[in-house]
Amino acid sequence: MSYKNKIAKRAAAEIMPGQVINLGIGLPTLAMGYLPSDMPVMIHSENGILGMGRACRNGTEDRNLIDAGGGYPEIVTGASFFDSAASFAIIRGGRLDAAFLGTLEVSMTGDLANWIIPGKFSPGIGGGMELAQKARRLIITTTHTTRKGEPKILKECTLPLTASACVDRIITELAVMDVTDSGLVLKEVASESSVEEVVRKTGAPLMVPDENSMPSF
Amino acid sequence: MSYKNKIAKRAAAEIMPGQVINLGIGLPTLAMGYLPSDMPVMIHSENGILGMGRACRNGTEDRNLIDAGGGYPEIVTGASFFDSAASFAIIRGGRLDAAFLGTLEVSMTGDLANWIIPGKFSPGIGGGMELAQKARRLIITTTHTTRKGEPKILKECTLPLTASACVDRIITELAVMDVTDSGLVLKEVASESSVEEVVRKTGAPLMVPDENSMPSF
Amino acid sequence: MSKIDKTTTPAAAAGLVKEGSAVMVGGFGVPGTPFILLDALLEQKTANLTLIKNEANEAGMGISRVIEAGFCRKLVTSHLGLNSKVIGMMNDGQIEVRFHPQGILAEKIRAGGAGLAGILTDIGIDTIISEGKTRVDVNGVTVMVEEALHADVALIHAAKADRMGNLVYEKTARNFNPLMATAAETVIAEVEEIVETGSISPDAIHTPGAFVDHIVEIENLTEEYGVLQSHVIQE
Amino acid sequence: MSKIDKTTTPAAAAGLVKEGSAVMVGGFGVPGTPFILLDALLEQKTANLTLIKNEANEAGMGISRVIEAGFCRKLVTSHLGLNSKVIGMMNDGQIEVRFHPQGILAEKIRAGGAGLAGILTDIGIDTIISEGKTRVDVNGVTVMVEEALHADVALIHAAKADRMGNLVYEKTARNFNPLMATAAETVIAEVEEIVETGSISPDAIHTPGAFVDHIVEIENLTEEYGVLQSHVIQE
Repeated sequence: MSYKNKIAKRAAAEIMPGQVINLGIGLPTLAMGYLPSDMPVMIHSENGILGMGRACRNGTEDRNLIDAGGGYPEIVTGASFFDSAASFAIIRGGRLDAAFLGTLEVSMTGDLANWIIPGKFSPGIGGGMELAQKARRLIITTTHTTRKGEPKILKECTLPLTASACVDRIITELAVMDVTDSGLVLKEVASESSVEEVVRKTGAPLMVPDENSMPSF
Repeated sequence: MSYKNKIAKRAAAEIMPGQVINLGIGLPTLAMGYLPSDMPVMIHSENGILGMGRACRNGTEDRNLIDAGGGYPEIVTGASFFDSAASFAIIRGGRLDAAFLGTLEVSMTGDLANWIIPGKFSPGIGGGMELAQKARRLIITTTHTTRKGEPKILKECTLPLTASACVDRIITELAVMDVTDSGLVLKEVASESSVEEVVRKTGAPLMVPDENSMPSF
Repeated sequence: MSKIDKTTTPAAAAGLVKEGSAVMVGGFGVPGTPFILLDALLEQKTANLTLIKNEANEAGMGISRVIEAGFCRKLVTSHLGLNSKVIGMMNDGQIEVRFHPQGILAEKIRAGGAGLAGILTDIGIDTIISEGKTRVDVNGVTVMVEEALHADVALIHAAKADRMGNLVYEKTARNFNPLMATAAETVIAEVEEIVETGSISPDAIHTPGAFVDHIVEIENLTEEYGVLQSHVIQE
Repeated sequence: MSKIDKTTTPAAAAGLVKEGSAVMVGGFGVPGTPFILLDALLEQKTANLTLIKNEANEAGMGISRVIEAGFCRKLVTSHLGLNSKVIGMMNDGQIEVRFHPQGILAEKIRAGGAGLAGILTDIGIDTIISEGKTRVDVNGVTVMVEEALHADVALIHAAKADRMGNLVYEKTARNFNPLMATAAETVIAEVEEIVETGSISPDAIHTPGAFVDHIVEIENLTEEYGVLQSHVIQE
């Protein structure tokens, strides 16, 4: 299983029946594949869908029906379409049980930096700030380190923030960690990894409740 | 013809083909009767109608279709229904070519006072303030004087304002007057009245362009 | 997906309104007023309510009955022109009434639902309703802060729902209902008809189900829902 | 009533955009982007435009063509993630770009259309986008003023119109279109089908005709409106 699939599968396990969820850009296609097909969950897409389904099978695309990343999804029974103001009213109004976002950096206090690298990467803001600030539960799905092997999970973000103190949980290919009032807590370790590796590759103090009974995924 | 019908008939003559109009409370039923039935005009009602028609014939009422005063109207071909936010977006967004309102007092500078008599009459605000402030053209339809014979058109309003400097035209059973930068100007006199009577019953200086060629209605 | 089913009873729904709750109630006149939910609310005698509604219906109807019974402490509304009973109670100090311009009331509710702190407007700026309101300069124009409104519970009325809570309103019964559906912690919709999920076109849904927590099917439309003879033109 | 007929040609419609105009353009990706109107706009070579759109389409498509041709001075948008061409022009200083959070951009446009001066929000308050924004205290919480947006012209796309300008959108082609339909001095809608006035249910109309000034019927849906093969999953 690729690291992307590993993350997507673990992310999918966060979703509970009856919830309203936004999967961010990129993750939807992969994560949807790991949801039980009969699970009653409503996937929200910023461009005006509640009840998005899996990616279309090749040849069944509808030119009027895309997701927020430009892909062509199916919709589920009971889906609805609405305008961009209503779509973000769902987000800012607190009707999203959880949102998933990728990131460049995330801090031990739950600060998120995922939208700009000044002078290098500035594609804009999109829906990320609103998802980060207003989803009832924000789950970050990311590789544990950068391509250069440097930690993405830091004491403090070095890049301009998307939102402060917004992250609830971080899911990487190596671990599941929670941001708590007392600090960053290790919750699960990938079966391919170890507590030692996770701690070594995390750029912030990581609390390890009980190394011997650490759940794996 | 009753004074109410006289005012309604003259008010209807203000309405041009293709316009979007709000007729206020009370006036609609009467004024609609004086519009050519084939005139292409869209009547707006605050409770969420664009394309309101005449009052229903007895027995054809629809329990889900009322006007802002509680009466049962018809709708015209091309009508639409919408929520209260959209309805007032039409008003505040400047999409009303004209609105008609009754009043308690109106000043020579176009101030309007029609919503409260402190300690005596305070039924609330309704849609009046927004209509007064934001219609592209505001036409006041009112009796020229109070029941006691006192002028309603004053140098300054004595009652709390609905909106300041908002009135464009005043139509009474006696006269048509415009609020202009140089003052209140008499435009038309009722065939049953005279310039002298209008001036006498108006509580503010009234400019009379040419008494001998004054149009009547 | 068909497993989501939000249907409940009027009594269970009304039970979610607690003493002291702020309750938004849909409707503009008779159309869109949730009479069955209001009956259930009245029956459970929940007191000290703040009610938020365009008007107070007419005497003896809808929220006027709740107010007349003494269960409403404060009313946030636009006008009471057709309810001299409630105007009398206001004048006698039996209830506190806060008036807003109708479209500003709508926007304050919508702002609450859209997760905004408020809106900026010049409506009423030259009038006594501007007293006490914060003023802000926007591009050289002075405007006022109108704070967002929220409620504990919204009681609304729709023509049709599916089991997932997707709603469709009919004609002028729409009014404040879709706005209130977004602005309360718990949203309860009474509906004239429940249809199977999937039978309403996704483009024709007025309120997405994500906003709606509970649905109550109206068993029979009582007399209150009918044409008000006092407003019918006698020919 | 059937006498109201707002139909016009793409060229006549585009002619309403003048040098230096602020132009809102509907669409989120391909769905809802008014390609035919943009073709007409590009053809008349109107310069110095301020364009307001969720994104800049992808390189070689929609408003990207107008920007690439050098006719856009300033772009007000949410993100350009799929358009490295326009990002390059921004980085080279060839166009000025102003980014807003997507839902705040939507609300700013809606506020303009609703005759509000702005909205109050905490979105981005702990970030660099808060720099220079007016702060206001609402019930002890600090929020920011986001000013309403207006445009001279809105170019939008709908699935269906009647001759009076009542519009219906389809699926995710709705997006910013109904908001922009309210926020410009002149609103031009290109539509895939014109139907006789009265044939759309008054409850199913998404944008009432009062907001729409001109309608252009699309004679044939060009390739740009189709499925983008680069986004199709290759199985």
